[in-house]
Amino acid sequence: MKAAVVVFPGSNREGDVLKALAQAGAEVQKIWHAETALPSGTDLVVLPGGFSYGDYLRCGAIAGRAAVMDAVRAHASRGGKVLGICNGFQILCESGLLPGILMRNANLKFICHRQTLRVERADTAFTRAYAEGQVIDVCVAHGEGNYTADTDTLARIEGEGLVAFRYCDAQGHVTADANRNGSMNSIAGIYSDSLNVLGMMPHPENLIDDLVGGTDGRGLFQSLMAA
Amino acid sequence: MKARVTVTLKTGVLDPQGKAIEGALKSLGVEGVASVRQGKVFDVELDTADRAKAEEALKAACEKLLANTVVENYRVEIA
Amino acid sequence: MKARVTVTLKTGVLDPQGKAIEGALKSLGVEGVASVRQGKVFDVELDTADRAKAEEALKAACEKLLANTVVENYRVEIA
Amino acid sequence: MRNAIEITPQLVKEHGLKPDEYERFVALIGRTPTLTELGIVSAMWNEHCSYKSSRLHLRTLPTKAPWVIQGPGENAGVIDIGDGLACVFKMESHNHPSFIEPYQGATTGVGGILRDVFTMGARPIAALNFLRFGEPDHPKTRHLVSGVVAGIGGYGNSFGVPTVGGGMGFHRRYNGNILVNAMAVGLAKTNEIFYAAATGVGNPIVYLGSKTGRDGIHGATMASAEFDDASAEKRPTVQVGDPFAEKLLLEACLELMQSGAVIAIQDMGAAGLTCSAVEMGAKGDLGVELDLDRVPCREEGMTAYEMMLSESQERMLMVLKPGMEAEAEAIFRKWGLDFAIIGRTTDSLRFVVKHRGEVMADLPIKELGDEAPLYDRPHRANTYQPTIAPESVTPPVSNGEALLRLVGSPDQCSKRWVWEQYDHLILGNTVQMPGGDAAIVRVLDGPKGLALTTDVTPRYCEADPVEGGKQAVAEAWRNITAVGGLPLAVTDNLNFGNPERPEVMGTLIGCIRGIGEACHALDFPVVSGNVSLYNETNGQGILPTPTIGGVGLLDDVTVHATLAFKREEDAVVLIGATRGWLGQSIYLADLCGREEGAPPPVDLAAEKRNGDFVRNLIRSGQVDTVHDCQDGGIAVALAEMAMAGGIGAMVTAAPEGVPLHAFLFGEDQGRYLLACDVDQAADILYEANALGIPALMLGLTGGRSLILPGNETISVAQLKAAHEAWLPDYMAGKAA
Ligand SMILES: Nc1ncnc2c1ncn2[C@@H]1O[C@H](COP(=O)(O)OP(=O)(O)O)[C@@H](O)[C@H]1O
Ligand SMILES: [Mg+2]
Repeated sequence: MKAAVVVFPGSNREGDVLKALAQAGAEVQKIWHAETALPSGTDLVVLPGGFSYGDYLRCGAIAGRAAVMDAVRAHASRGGKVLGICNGFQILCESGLLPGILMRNANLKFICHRQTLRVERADTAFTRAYAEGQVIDVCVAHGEGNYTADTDTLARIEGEGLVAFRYCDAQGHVTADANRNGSMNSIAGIYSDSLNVLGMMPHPENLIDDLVGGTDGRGLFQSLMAA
Repeated sequence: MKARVTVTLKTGVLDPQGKAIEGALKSLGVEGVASVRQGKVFDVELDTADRAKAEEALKAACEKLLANTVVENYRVEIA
Repeated sequence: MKARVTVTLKTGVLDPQGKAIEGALKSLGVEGVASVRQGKVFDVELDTADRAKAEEALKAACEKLLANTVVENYRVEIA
Repeated sequence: MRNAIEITPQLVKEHGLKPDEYERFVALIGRTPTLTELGIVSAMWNEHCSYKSSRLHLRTLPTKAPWVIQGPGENAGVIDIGDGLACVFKMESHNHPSFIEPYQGATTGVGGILRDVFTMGARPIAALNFLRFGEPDHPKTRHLVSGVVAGIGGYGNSFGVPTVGGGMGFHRRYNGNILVNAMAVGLAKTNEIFYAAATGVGNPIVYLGSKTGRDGIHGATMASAEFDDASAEKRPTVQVGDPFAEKLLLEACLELMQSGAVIAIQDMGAAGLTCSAVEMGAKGDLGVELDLDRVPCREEGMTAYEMMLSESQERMLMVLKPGMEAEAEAIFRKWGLDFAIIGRTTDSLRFVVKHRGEVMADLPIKELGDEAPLYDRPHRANTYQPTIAPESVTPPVSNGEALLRLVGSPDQCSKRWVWEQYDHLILGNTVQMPGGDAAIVRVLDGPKGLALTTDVTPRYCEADPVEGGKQAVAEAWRNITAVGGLPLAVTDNLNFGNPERPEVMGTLIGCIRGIGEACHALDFPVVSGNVSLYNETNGQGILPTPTIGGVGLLDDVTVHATLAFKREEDAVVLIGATRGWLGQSIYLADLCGREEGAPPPVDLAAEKRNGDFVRNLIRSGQVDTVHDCQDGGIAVALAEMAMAGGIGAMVTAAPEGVPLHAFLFGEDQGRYLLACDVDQAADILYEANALGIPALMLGLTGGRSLILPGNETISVAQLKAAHEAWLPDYMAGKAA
């Protein structure tokens, strides 16, 4: 699988996701935000975590309008896979590739901690290596992860089963305590209508190593390889 | 030419910052505040004297970047 | 009673956000913008009818929380 | 040269120069200085840049070892960690600015130290910080805590470096002067380290990074001035940090260094353009000529004086190889940063500053540094406090209750509220996150790892500066050892009051002596550091706080120890001698309200012997559970191990001749708690005995409670609740 990781000024987790992709066996390539085309044969585009453009104005707002995003849009509309993690999720929302917006965390603070997620469906290109309802351990590191959408949008996302992950406790219960950033319906990640675009706040790429917290994050990248 | 753009959350969109500020003000003993909603202002310097051009530029700026029209409204005032 | 508080950076204080926005507008092809400085607005609902009380409350809110008077100025308008 | 403004004694005073210092300068240049020159010398000769009160004494610190590549004198210290890799690190304070504007003060502090590290060619891989605030119920404290913590996170998180450790405490002596010490650690190739010394006459001097504004003018002077109630007036000097610009600057600088265009590089820190330009020239025995008309400015009509003293952040100065300007400029433009050739090196050994076609300054460049005042200030050894006999300290009604109060106290409680605001997981190499003895960060893809810590016990330093200085170093060394690291070198950040007061100066000298003795005995040289004096408000100085930042090496990062109990039925073994030392202990201070007595003495030979023994046990795979004993002694250490592992323990042993509460809460130095299986423990006790190392089997792990001698039972859940509650509750506004 050929993966292209887009680097914006202020991206800072591109190295982490490159590592995770390479570990899963992907052929990886970095591309600069000013590019207008993706490398030919790109299967997966990754928008990594970080603070693109300092997260100034709104998280992901400026990056969401970068030159390369037209190419990413085209890729997505061709059914190509796109993964946005953390700042990447914010960029996907700002660029209109995913609905809704990520607001300040409920406590208005940046929070970094380990977090358990419930895998809502295991039949997509991103999650087939997991089981439906499986509880996975990931890490969270954001100040604006509070997923918000208007009632209709939310109803549609839920109705069409486009929720990818929810914050839950260790037993898989979706509780208020487990939803530390205050996201609507405890949403941690969502898919596009045709399930080829995934945006998520937590960082599976930081849980790929027994020495550093565990390997629950690997499944996502292995799923993409199998695709 | 100077202008001010004001971007505010659409009514109905919840505003965690505003909520937190309400709480903080109460705990700071500031009385009488019922609700707070936070928005942004942009003070813009334009290097054109042409009002129409300016308005056009500012509208473009808002639509393309300054406001997320999914959840935000904007207002432009030219000094 | 409704009021609007506007908080802006003191002149001379660096505004990284404004700088980033200027750059973005240029690359988005928005012409004629020379400079941008970003500030905050707070739309406040007060549960008092007494103007003097309201002003006092708002001033307190600004000094204690809404504005960082080290680097920011604030302005209060009561509707 | 024109003297647009008359240099009055008042003006000299406002620049923080003493009359004799001004005379010295006039004599040096043989005429009345211009205002710009006065500004330049006030920046170069203030405490922060010239170290005029401390230089003499800092010279006594051990700074050498076979693995030291660069000691004090550059932007950061450099040590060799093998495989062609170097670890580059330094700690620096931003105390005064953080008190005036906590968020921006902290961000710019972190930004400054990160810059010091990547200026040397190293990519930052970890950040730490050491914080001290006033008493919790002081009206300012909450605001300062929330601003400083948000600021440290706000900068490091965006820049993209994990903040993996630090320290935080409260004491009334910091009510008017908080401490914000930031440490950064980076990695470089040993053969690709960059220095500040310029070489070659006529080479271009290049300005890189953000534009220059009026930020922080007199910041350096402010950082060396004692506070009074009018300090609020100093506010307009507040600098604003831009982590986004710094991230771009990092990438652009490292890319430029790879291109081979860089001869010398110096970040613009305190007193920006002045210090950096003078340092580059003076260190390279060259003159420097600057043309300020070329300096990228953010504001209209900036004067030469303002440009020379501006402390706008995220700026660098470089000397480039002639002919490579275009290539260098292309790299900086790509990252959207300013690039301007603003001067050149000369053979005149003069520092010449031109603006609008006029010479605004023309000074002898080396003398600006070398001839800076150097003081051997009068000092008084402080009166030592008597040793307090354990028997003379009233025991608590209940040791369990006492322990519960200690683990839930402002200083001992969990600092999760703080480090959850720091991205401590980015880069995917954080093997031991905040909450352990030392943080562990894997080096690249391994197998090596670095152990990092910041430590000092100010109340010890106050009571006995020499022992306190020794203890700070010993504790850092011990924390690194407790995770299995081999301690290699330290950076120190000496925070003190007004050195013009003999008792403060005496304390500073005592601490430096103690640090020197310990670093020497433990083979733990000082490779970088920073001094912050005049931490004093209305005559009230802070507790002497010589913060020690320690760096250690793990050859195989997978072989390390953590403090959490891991198994039931493990034997709990105490290494090191226990006399039940309660003088200056947390027990005495927090529970008896007595900050009294001599602090625990540090036996450096025993420290080394005990530590080397424990480290070998970890490295040979015999133990994976270790915690050192410090504040609150054995009892608090046990509680921390139990809370981290969610497993209790039963302590049966209570040695003869030491009162139980002194045994539990005494703060004797050089001690560790280990947990391992019982057979293993027997061997360890035997080995220790053979080596003459005090070792004692305390009891067994297991259950959900901590059971102290005399069958006092306290549940781990209860301990955890108290431990986790205090800080969030306090920050949420509940009374302290
Ligand atoms: N307490 C100290 N111990 C050892 N070295 C020190 C100490 N204080 C300052 N130094 C060294 O003196 C040099 C100048 O310090 P400083 O002015 O803080 O550096 P910078 O100008 O990069 O901020 C640095 O190399 C620093 O390591
Ligand atoms: Mg420096």
